[in-house]
Amino acid sequence: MTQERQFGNTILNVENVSLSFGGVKALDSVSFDVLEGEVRAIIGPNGAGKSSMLNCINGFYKPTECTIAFKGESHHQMETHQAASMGIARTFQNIALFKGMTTLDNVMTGRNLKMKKNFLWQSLYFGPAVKEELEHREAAERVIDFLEIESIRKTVVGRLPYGLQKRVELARALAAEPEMLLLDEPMAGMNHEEKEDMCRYILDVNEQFSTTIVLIEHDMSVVMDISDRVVVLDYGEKIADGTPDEVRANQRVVDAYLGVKHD
Amino acid sequence: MFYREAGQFKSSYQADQAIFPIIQDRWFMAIVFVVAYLVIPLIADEYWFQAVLIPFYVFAIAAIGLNILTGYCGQVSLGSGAFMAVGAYATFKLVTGFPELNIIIAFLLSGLFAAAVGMIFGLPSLRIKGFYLAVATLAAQFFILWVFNKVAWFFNYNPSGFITAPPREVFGFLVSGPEAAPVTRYYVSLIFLTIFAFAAKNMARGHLGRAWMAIRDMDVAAEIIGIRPLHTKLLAFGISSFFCGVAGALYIFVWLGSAETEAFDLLNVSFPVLFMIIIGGLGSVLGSILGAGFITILPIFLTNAPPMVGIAISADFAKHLEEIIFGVMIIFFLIVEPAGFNRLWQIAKEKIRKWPFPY
Amino acid sequence: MSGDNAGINLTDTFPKLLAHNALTLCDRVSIREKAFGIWQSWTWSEVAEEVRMLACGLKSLGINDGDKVIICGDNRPRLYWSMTAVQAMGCIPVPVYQDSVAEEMQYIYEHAEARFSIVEDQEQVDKVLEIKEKLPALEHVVYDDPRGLRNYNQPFLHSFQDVQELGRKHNSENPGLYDDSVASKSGDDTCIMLYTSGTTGRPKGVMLSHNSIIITARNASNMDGLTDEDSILAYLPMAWVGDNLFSVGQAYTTGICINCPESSETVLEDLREVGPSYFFAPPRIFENILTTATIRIEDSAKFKQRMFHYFMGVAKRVGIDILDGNRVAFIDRLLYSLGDLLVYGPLKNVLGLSNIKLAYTGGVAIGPDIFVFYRSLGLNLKQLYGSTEACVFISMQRNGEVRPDTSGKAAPDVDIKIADNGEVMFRGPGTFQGYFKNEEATRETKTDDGWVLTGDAGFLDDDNDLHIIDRAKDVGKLTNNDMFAPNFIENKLKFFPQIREAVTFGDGRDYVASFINIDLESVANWAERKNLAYSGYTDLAGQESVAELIKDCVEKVNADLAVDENLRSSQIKRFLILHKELDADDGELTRTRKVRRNVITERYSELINALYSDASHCEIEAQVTFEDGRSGTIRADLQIRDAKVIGSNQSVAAE
Amino acid sequence: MEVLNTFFVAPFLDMGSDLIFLTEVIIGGMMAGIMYSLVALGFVLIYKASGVFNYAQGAMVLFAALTLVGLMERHVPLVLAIILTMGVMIGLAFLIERYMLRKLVNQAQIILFMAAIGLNFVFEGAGQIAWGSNVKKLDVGIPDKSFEFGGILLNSFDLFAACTAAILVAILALFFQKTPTGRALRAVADDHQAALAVGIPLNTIWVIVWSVAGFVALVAGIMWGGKAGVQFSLVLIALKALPVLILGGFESVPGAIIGGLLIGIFEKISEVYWGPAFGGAIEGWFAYMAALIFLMFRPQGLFGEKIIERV
Repeated sequence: MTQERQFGNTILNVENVSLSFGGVKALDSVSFDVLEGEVRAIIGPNGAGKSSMLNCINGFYKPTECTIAFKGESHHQMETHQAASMGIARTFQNIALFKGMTTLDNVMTGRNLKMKKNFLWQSLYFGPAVKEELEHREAAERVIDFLEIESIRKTVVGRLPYGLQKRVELARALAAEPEMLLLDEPMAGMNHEEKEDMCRYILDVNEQFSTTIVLIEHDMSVVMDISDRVVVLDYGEKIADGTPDEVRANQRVVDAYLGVKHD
Repeated sequence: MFYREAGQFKSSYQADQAIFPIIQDRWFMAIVFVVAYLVIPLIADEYWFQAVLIPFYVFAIAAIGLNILTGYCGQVSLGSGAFMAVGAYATFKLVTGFPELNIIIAFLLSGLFAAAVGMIFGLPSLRIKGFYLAVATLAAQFFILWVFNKVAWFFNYNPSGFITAPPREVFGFLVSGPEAAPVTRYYVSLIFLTIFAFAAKNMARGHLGRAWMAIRDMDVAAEIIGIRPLHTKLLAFGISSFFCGVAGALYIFVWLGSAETEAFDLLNVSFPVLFMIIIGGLGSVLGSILGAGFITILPIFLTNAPPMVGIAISADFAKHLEEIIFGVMIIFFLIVEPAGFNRLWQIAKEKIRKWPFPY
Repeated sequence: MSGDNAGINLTDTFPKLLAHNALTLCDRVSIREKAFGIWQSWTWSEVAEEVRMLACGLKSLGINDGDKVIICGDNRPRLYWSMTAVQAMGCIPVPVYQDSVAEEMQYIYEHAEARFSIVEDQEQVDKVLEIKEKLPALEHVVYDDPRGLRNYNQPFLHSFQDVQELGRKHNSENPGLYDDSVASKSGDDTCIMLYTSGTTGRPKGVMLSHNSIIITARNASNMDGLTDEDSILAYLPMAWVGDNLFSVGQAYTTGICINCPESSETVLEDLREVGPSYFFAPPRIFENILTTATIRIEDSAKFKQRMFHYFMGVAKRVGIDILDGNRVAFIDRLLYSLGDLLVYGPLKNVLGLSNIKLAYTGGVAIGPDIFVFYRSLGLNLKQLYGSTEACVFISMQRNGEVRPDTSGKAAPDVDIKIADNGEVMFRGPGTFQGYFKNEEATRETKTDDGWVLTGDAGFLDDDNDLHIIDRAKDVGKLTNNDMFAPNFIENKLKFFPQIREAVTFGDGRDYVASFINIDLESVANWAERKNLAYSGYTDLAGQESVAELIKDCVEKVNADLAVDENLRSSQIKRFLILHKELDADDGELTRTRKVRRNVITERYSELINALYSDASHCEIEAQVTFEDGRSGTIRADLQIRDAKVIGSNQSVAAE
Repeated sequence: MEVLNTFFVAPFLDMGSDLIFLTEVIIGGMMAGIMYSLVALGFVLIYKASGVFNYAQGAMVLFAALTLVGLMERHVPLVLAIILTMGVMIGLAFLIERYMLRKLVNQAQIILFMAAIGLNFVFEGAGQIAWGSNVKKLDVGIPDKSFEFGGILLNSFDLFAACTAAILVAILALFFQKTPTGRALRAVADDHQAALAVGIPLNTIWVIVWSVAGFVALVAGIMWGGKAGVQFSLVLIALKALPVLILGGFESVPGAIIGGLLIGIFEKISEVYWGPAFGGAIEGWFAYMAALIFLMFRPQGLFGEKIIERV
């Protein structure tokens, strides 16, 4: 990040999110905001509630109390597919691809939300259904090209190596043309080279499509490199929020996280 | 071996997404069509039509229907017999209530009834998964058949409890009733199978099929990328039941001629159809058809094989022996190729494409 | 075409040919590129439009008549169009090898005085940016693929689209400009400048005229009966003269359809999809295809192997005769047809060679076994001999006169003669104009009456077929005054699939000795079958049994050499297997994979000394450059082995 | 109104009007229910240990009963016949493990389910070929007499059957909870590695489980066959046990026990009080519908814990 980056308005505002599982508090009044076009990281030790946070944002978990406003629209409880249709896409910590389908089909499934032609047209494979299918194929191919997964286009994803699966998952999320992309440990389990590639793709997505990115990542050097601002969670509470440098200097963070040797 | 794919490149997505992108496959399909539509009618006799081919096609439609639900959408159902019964009884009520109604229209309308019933029984699928759902569909199976058995209105108060196909013509050809020519009935079932198979294939390769497979492979992820689970599953139940309903109508009106609810019970229909899709291959239209052929022909073969080689056995003994062999073959097949005929077909095709190389 | 134009040749430059094709072949496909999952296609009229807009765009950026424009990247339609667009504006395109490192590029940019550069993608842009400060003459850089370049806001960087947009505007403001500019040039003007890497010294810029390429291309197409129904896969570097002749020259003159692969990794797959009818590949590629095919066959079921070998036997016996249209017994013809159904057809299909009407190979000698293999399959593979200075074709084989050991007869309109020192000379329509800014080298190569020295030693046989032995300057003498032709021996070694590269020494020595590079793929496969464990190239190369394997190969070559009176003393007496692969990145090979003898001699002098001593091993430490640009050292202890030499005093059986 | 009255008012009035009869109905239901529990337990055992939804359980009941009767018809004393039958069942468990389960390791559950249906055919066919398909009377020497206890009419055979079943259920439950083998069996379901740590090979565990299931089938066969004769309809017991399974859970031992009792009672009550209103023969589906409706409100079943889905 050599030049000063400019961000838009607040795209996501999370206020007082609390969540508990059977009496155990996973999140306790966490608040933060995400600006349009920024790369926002959520970090914290294991069990800090990071994934839970993402799950609340896209409606998978229903927080006990909260206000989550996306693009100014406030939702207390929403369904995950609503979140998807509002423009939130995500990837998962443990790859959640459709293993029986090809890469292309996975990416196309990412665009399902945009495909409206009903089953009667489809059963004929004629007229508008074909037109729609082909248009979206083209869009899907652009994503495939963007992430350089052409050679595995027609491979069933269950047979792909881990790193590529991660990339296909990103492709599927991107295919939905989201305004905000939630990435849950996109680089977990990757080697150095794969991580570098993934970083490049994430930054490319952010720049090319102006997609806002919220990511969880364990590798601190990656987080410090690519994110604009960082939220630090510990035991479900927010303990710091700011630029990578600010967070690095924060004593509570050092105590809770950086001071503890990980991996 | 026969494939010459070099040079068959695609310069449009339309060509790339064609149902048979390889020329040789198109030729193969053309041959299959010629055989099914022209050669078989010329050479088959009544026994073949009645005992083998018509039930094969009718069950193939039901199997495709169940494969949409179970193979593509991942919802195991043991109630296909009941949905077929809905189609059959609805057709019976329609054609006896409105004698002027074209029987083909009646078949399709009955399919819609079956679809509606299927969707009602698909509602639990939102909350119940896996075998729990499978057992729950047994509720549909038992309940629906019980209703058709109990409520005399459904079989027009016929004292024997049977529903019987009345004679009905389409374009001057008698297609149902005892007088209908086997070859006419053969064509009706074949045409239905052709249309339904293509319709299923088309849905399966479109966004709907992808939504089903997404639900099947990982429902949580599917929901998060915006696929509505209930909507998608209900559509699968509806379309699957539509297929089964029409198949049920053909089962009585084009094949058996008359029947009572027992014809649709677990052992006669639901399990065999499930076998068809498992042995044919889950999530494959072609597999459904191959599986239907196998399961239809296997018992006939087992019945006819011992006398053919000159072994005389009592009918009762033969029946039980048949059961054993059928069971053993099912287990054997599942062990040898759990992914079914479709997989075998794919392997064979791949071998021929790569010939003489192994990979 | 009104009568006013009579007398003016309408097809003597590429921009004119393009205009011509846009009219005559308008809706035929000119070029395809695998992108976004399908083969995107452009018709001739679409290409003409694209070229016009780009040319006008370059004009509005200020390109001037005679400017040199560097073009660098993989085979991409837009880069091909760039060449024609540049020519249309009266300028000269200079294609550069896309894998050149920045320093190599810098030399060419400086030497060509390039003001403009059209490159493929971020990778190439980065290379240009790296050397930009040292290139004051370079004013504008145009890139094709915008991916990753969003934040590159240097004012001199333009996207292809933006330039075409400028061109659209410029074209509507100056409607006649493009056509006038095209009409102002004629066939004698310089068409293109190609830098030949050369095994020694700085690259030289070979200037070729429109006429030389167009006439050579037409001659070749006519001779082989190519038409606008044919297609070719454009996968060899654009900076290589062959690609210019096949993918530009013959495409424009004959209307052959060009197919650009998706990426360099997918070439074989794309070859299979496209199934071209016309194909050029250097021997190495034919070798690789055969090697992988053999490995795959060895992994297949026993009965398939037996069937394969049986029918390959049939093909070997009668295939070539059938191809050449000779009389063949009916039963053999029948067997061959069966073989075609069961083996040859499927094999060609899997390799993507089903539709091949004509294939050429050249550059270096091809192994006779390999050559015969392809021809016996019914593939019309022929050899040619050519050079950049000749627009490729110097000699080529005619149908029906194909032999594995010659390079054929002189190409149409080309004369060949052999100089007194054995060097091959030619004269013809393809003769280059000269080396750019290098009069001296031009004079050394090209005589006043148009004869060009090829630098290769060879001879014409009784049928007037050309045989090439070696680079003229490499041919040396052993101490007993017998001829020593290193490339000739090396090629014989390299015909074995187990040997990837070989360097032989012998000039001024008592005997011949050799360095060997094993072929990792082939030997690794062999090792797997033998259950040999190994950790990488160096380890595998050092194994005892591998040395035995190579020794067998060397001794077979010796037996072969012993047959020939002149070559008997060139048998390899001692050899060693190198611990690393010779690599262009380390400067040991040229970019076209020719051995840089002087570099190797210098770098491995210890090893050479050991070869000519009676040492049984030698320790070596070598610099290597890894793929990511880092460098390190490899230390190894190399075994030196003696190979059996068939005594020179023994008479040969054939005598 | 008429309909509402028939379905929602009259049955309850009937229940209230004769409490003794209601008690008899409930006890009858429990007696049937404990048999369901027994069969359901066989399902649960196999499902937990080998992941097979053993549709053949019903056919195993028929097969065991047929074998027992067949031996007794050949004048083998009862006790010996039971022992021999048990030996046959254990032998079959070996065969099933050796030729089916071992080859289907790691297959999808639906494949295993299909294989079980195939097994069902084999058992049915084999049993009837070996011992004939006519209805056979099974007399194990337990009197089938009715007597009154505290004003409630009871049947001695039913009581005996219920007690035997209850004892067996108790033994199995204890076996599962207390013995190392039982714990190993439970562990198998969750984690094959953990099971190995207990020191019992997986294959042995499968044989044990299928043998126990065979034993359960034998007991169920004796009880049911002794009451209604040994005939083909015994396979339908499997269908009775399925609603129990979805109610109680495929993997829950207490679920199978309580679920069986509940289904038994519920079925009896509905048959007696609602049966006439529906026109009879509702026992084929009523339990299923009831279990289905229950699941709609409590998808995790009787004893399941609420699942937190993780992504």
